[in-house]
Amino acid sequence: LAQNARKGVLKYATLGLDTSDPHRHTGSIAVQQSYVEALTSIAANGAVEPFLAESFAVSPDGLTYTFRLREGVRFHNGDLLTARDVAANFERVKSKVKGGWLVSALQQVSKLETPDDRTVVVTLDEPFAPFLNLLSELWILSPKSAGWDETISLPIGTGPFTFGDWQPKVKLVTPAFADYWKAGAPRVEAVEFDLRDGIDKSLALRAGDLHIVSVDLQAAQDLQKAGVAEISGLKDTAWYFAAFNNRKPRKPFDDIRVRRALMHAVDKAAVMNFVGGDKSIVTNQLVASGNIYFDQALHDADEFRKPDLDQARKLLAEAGVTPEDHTIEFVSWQETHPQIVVQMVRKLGFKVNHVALDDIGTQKRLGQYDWDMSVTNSGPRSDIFLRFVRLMSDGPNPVLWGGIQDPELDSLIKQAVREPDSDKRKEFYLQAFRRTMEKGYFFVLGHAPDFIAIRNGIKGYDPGFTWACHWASGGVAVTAIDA
Amino acid sequence: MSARPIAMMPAGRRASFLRRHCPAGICLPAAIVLLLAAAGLAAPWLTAHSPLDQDLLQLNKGPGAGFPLGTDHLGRDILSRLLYGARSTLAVSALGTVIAFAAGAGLGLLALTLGHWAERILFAAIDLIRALPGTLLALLLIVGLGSGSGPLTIALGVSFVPVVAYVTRAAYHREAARDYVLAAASFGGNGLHILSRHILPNIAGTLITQAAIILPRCIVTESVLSFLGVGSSPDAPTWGRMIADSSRFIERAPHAIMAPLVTLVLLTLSLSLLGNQLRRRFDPIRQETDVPGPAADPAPAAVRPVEAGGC
Amino acid sequence: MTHPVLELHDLDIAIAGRRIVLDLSFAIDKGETLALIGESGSGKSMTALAIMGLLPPNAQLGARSRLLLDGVPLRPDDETAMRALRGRRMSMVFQDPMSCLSPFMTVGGQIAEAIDRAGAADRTSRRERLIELIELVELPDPPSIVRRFPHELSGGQQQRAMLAMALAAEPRLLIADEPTSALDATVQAEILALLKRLQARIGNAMLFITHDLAAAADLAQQLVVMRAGEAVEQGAAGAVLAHPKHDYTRRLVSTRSILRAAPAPAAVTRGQPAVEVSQLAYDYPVRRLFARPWRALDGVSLRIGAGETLGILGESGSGKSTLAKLVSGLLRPTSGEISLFGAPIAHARTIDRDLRRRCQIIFQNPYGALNPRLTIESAMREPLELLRLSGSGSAEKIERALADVNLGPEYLHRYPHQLSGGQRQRVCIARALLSEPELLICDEIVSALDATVQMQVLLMLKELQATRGFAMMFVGHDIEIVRWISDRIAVMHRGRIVEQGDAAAILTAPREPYTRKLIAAMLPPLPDVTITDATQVA
Amino acid sequence: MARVLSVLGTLLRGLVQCACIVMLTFLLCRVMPGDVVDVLGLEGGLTAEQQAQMRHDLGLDQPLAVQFGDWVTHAVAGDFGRSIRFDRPVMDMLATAVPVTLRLTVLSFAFGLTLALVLALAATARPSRLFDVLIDGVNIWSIAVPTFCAGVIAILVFSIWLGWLPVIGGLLAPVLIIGLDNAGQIVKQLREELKEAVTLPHVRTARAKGLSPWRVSVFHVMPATMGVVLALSGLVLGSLVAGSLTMEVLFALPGLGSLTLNAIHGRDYPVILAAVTLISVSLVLINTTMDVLHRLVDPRLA
Ligand SMILES: Nc1ncnc2c1ncn2[C@@H]1O[C@H](COP(=O)(O)OP(=O)(O)OP(=O)(O)O)[C@@H](O)[C@H]1O
Ligand SMILES: Nc1ncnc2c1ncn2[C@@H]1O[C@H](COP(=O)(O)OP(=O)(O)OP(=O)(O)O)[C@@H](O)[C@H]1O
Ligand SMILES: [Mg+2]
Ligand SMILES: [Mg+2]
Repeated sequence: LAQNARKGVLKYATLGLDTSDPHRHTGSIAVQQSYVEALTSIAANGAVEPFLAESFAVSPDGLTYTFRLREGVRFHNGDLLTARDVAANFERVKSKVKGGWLVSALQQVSKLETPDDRTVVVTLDEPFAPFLNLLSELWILSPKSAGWDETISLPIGTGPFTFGDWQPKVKLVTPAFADYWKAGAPRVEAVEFDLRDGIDKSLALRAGDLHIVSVDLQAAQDLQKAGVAEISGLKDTAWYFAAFNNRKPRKPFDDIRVRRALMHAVDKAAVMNFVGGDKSIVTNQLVASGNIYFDQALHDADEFRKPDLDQARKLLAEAGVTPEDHTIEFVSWQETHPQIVVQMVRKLGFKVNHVALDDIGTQKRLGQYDWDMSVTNSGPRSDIFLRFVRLMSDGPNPVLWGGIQDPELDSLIKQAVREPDSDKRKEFYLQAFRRTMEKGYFFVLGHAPDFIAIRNGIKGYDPGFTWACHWASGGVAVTAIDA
Repeated sequence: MSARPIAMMPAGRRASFLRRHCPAGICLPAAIVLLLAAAGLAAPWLTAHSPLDQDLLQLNKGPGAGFPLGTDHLGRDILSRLLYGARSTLAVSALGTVIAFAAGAGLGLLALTLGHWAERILFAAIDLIRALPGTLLALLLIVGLGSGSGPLTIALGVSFVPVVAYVTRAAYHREAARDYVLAAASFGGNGLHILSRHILPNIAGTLITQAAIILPRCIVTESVLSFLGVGSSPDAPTWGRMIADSSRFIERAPHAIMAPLVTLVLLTLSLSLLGNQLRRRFDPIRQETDVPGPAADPAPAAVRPVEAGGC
Repeated sequence: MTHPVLELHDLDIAIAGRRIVLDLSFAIDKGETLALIGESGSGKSMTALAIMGLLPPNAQLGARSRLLLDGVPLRPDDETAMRALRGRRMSMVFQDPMSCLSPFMTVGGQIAEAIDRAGAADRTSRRERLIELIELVELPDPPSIVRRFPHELSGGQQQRAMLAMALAAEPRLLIADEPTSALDATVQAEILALLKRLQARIGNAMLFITHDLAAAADLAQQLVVMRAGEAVEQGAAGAVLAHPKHDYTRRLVSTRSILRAAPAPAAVTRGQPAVEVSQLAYDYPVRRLFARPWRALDGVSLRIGAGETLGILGESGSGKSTLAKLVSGLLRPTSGEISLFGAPIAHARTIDRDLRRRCQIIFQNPYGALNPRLTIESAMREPLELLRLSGSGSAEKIERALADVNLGPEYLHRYPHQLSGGQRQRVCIARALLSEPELLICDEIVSALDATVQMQVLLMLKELQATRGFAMMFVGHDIEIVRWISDRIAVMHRGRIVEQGDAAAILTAPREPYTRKLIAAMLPPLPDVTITDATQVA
Repeated sequence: MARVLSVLGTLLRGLVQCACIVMLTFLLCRVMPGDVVDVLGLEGGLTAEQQAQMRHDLGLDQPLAVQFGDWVTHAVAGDFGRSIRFDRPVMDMLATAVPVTLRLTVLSFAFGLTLALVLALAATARPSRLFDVLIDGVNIWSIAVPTFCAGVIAILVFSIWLGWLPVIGGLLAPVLIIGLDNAGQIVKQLREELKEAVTLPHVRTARAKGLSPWRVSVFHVMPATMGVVLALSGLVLGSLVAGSLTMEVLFALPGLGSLTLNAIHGRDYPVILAAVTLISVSLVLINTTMDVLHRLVDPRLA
């Protein structure tokens, strides 16, 4: 059945692929899931679901995790997946890999046991709440993969597709894996991931050259109007924010009153509407409503919901600042919506020197801390911790948030991470977030989903929680092309 | 050979003063160029909108009341962007052209005047620039020097230096081989004297034509760089940026790209006409006295005026 | 055989509304030669091109004009009809062989094209015909010539190749448009002789265009003298030359005669020589890597006494201009010594202003020697300023200098393009004389001028020299002119001076073979005519 | 022999030029803000220490001279290293990119040159207002209309509205657009040149021989314009070597241009350097080839 039912090549274009070594990825992850899978995955509602592990259990102290592996899972080379393979992957990431989210998580692992071929027991030094979620990105590969000791050049995973021909920044072809463990999957002959930058994906989709693509709001609207595709969005939203230089703030932008005044000038609803249309949400938090970490009370108390220029001017007067005397060094990516914020800020009288740079240019410039304000955004994550960790003093790549250095904040986040109890954990995170607001490190403008357009005739695909193209309960494995 | 000199025009024909001194071939394009420049300067009085003001409820609106040329993808008034854009666009491209000429023609002439070795060294350096395609070079330079209108202008200028330098060199050598240059040298005229008195006036026509081509090409290159993500600052109303930005919305809002594009084509056309005309103006005599050079001079008869002989 | 080969009736040609040729009529019989002579721009070439149907696209033929080839009317504006005749019934040899032969094709290839055109049957017969033609025009070593490109031939050989092309079809009518004027005297004589012999063999009619009276007299039975598009005089060659009726023809004839009577040599003043040159060598620098520099001058030594005129004679490319530039300090020699009035300049970094003042140079091409953007006045003012001679009186000085060369003050505000070639050359002379030089270097200053104008300029120059007493280095390739003006002559060949000595002696008793060849090529003198006195010419 | 030597001389000079270019590029690379570690850390996966460690491992913290020396020693041995970004041999990446650009270059060059020649020849053979306007139009188009604009319009019309061409990877549209652009750059000069060439004395001689018009144009007029045609071709080809950057980006052609652009944006030094080296070497080769061809066509230059 499986053989005959497979039909067509699915053309998929969202994010790129940086490396053929799934353990060494440091960022964008939307492609590798098609050929490698993890013990867990994130369901469309954000919950952790079993994947290669058919079940898992956590000890009450939050220190011991026991995984029961699915039976009959085969690697692309035909080998059966065993507990030892899983342990080897844990070991490899722990010892060999230098960057990435997982590295710090795995530093906590003190003991790895494989009592039998299908059981893996992991013991941590101290409780680490995001562990299960983060494991959804610890891909399990056959230790026989070429380059295992250095850089894996030909990953052998268990995914529904196998790693085929890869041309960086051009394309990756992944042919279907006949012995995939899930019955009836995959349903297409291959997935061709388009990895090119700069192409107009929506036009290509309209011309029929692509099937599933990520698009911005304007393109999504066009596609909808043209009636060629259905528009959906990643279930976890991206959050948009304005940040200030927190590491080396310049006068007068170190003054919380000035920062608040600037925020009062911004019409969050207008910006968010531009970015996300009617799918956008105006709020002041890291997550959107519906997420368990969302706090309704805090949301309701958002004083910046509506622009208030009078209030802004009042605050500026209080701080003794004449806007006309100051030029805001404003940094952003080459996106459109920061221009809207810039224009709103100008209304207060500030001069703005807006520098829009390519990704790395922005990164570098922000890292120099010679700017005042920036507007950027951050995408879906498998765990809330990955949002908070960026606000920590020694967190990875903190520049988007102005390089906050606040021991108090650090300790609140650490407490949250160590807290096995979810209610208490939520409370710690909330406290931490409140602190950022009080200090005026950055202000959330709102949330909007990253839009995904699915061409008519593609069946069974709906975007998941993150950018992942494949997860236990959905994704490219169950996607079919209607003739 | 081709057109007869003015001296040969039938004496009876009388042209009006304006016709004679400013024929349509020069007046019209010159008027268009000046108009565009003036529009840039007078932008604040010509339009009520600021080029930066956004009306987020009126994105990509076609021409209509309030917005004579419509709005762009951020709800900005295209007319005012076009007008204010004339300023920055013309400034950047003119400055780029000036840089290209200062380095290509200025340095080029200096080196040529200084002699064989200076020429070799300078042109070896210029060949370095020439060994990379212009756009790629500009791209590398901007990424290297950092964005902003300064580096942009420099990159534009530098990428056109080789063209200018080579045209200048060819024109210089053509001119330097003429006998009047030798004659001036035989009177003890130094390099500077020969350059300013004899060579410069005679190659000015060629240089002007070249400038008329390079100026619009600066604008186009700027738009290409914007398209590639390294142009001027994102809200700067330059024509190049406008073209690059609105190319994404060409289907929804064709007017947004047409406005700057048509203006650019108009400017280019005018400049090219103007360049041609000016060169012709500059060189009413050239056609006639252009002798191929001392070595190949077999048929001076062909370039001799008819009223030869007799006195 | 009742019809002449070519008949022209009332030929009118206009270009862009300007009449170039007016009411020209003549006829040429089989085996006969008609010479068309006249000043430059008088419409000789246009006439020839009209017959061939090769007029420029903007040219128009008069309505009344009738051209007949063997009694059959020609339609010069019907390209297809004319093409059928070209290269079969009539063919043409052009003035400048170098530029009229395609540089991209071997000589053999180009002649073969003409043979094909004339109708060659197969490869072998074409090859035979090719060799035959090459032998016919007396080119050496046919198999090797065939494979060469035009630039690998000398000017004379190029012209012979052109002739071979034109003769491929044994045409009824051969048009030769100044076939020798771009060639050296030695070669010229050979080509003319060849034309004569060929005509005797093939029996073609020939239209021979020239501005050289001697050549016309040598070759033609009939003569048509043109001026400004009109035939001012025509008839049997001997009669026209012996009794020129029209003023223009008379001037033309007398010019040649004046040259034959050399003026008395100038009294050479003893004392410091104006120029002394010893063992001079010059290499033109190369622009490309690994290329060998071109040695244009090698081991040249000479001396010009004060007030003396040294003539430099030599074929094109022999290094005459290079020598002139070196002596005037415009180039620095590779080796050797030059001293001007006793001051060595060969290796001096700069030449001081006084020396510059004392030595002036005039160039071959009057069209290039004046900046088209400067009025005559500013052009004349330039040397005064540069030589620091300008003062309150410079305006008068300039006017006087112009008057010396017979140009009125009305020329001051003209631009060069508003002057004729002769006038321009006179301006150049006036400009050179402004600084009252003691040495004047003239680099072929009359070669580009019409015969009649040439004489005006030469006479004037001689007169000025007589009053001012400057020394002169006169470069030229016309033996008669050089002999007429010089006291002594140096003959140059391939960058060397092969012989030098007293002007009369060199021409009457040449010692070197090259010189002898040069002299032998001089055309026989024209039949004696009544010579109006020299001043009447100017 | 002298001919060979002089060609070698030109080549040698060109190679020295390439070396300088590469050095300059190396310096430019290093003044570009950010490096590949920043790129990798972009998504936030790297802490400051991890980044420092990575830089150390990649040798990015060594003195420039050392890095450059290193690169050169390897490059001379034909080893262009591995892309730091993608950890693949640079040669492999070039090997996939070059054929794409080559195809694009050759096709659009052929089209552009043919178009220009045809236009210029037609205008010379039958002078008419129409051809002059056409030539001027193409010329102004190439000066004033950025190729990407034409590209966007072409995509809209031919791919979306008419559905004739694919948006991605299709060669036809970019070839036509670049070709037209190139034609515009050379057609005017070509026209002037031909205009002059038909009045050349040796062309008149050919006509006087009674040769047929096509024989005259092919064997006598064309060779005379070859010098200019070759020079112009060199110019156009040179600008094409980097692939037409914008066209490759717009039509998603994975050629040398996109590769270079991506490498610049990704601060992938080994790739930038290798690509720039390749591009400048090809330019030198093109120039030399044109030079040699010119000498072959024109026996006077030999
Ligand atoms: N293509 C042309 N367009 C306009 N005028 C021309 C053209 N060719 C020649 N003329 C003019 O036609 C006149 C006659 O020229 P033609 O070439 O017949 O003179 P020529 O007697 O052969 O002179 P020369 O002895 O110098 O060869 C000249 O005044 C010349 O300027
Ligand atoms: N600038 C130059 N570069 C290289 N070679 C040159 C240059 N000028 C002249 N020559 C060569 O030097 C040789 C001598 O040239 P020169 O001009 O002195 O000859 P000429 O005797 O004056 O000839 P003509 O009678 O034609 O004026 C020629 O073979 C010429 O080709
Ligand atoms: Mg003539
Ligand atoms: Mg000479």
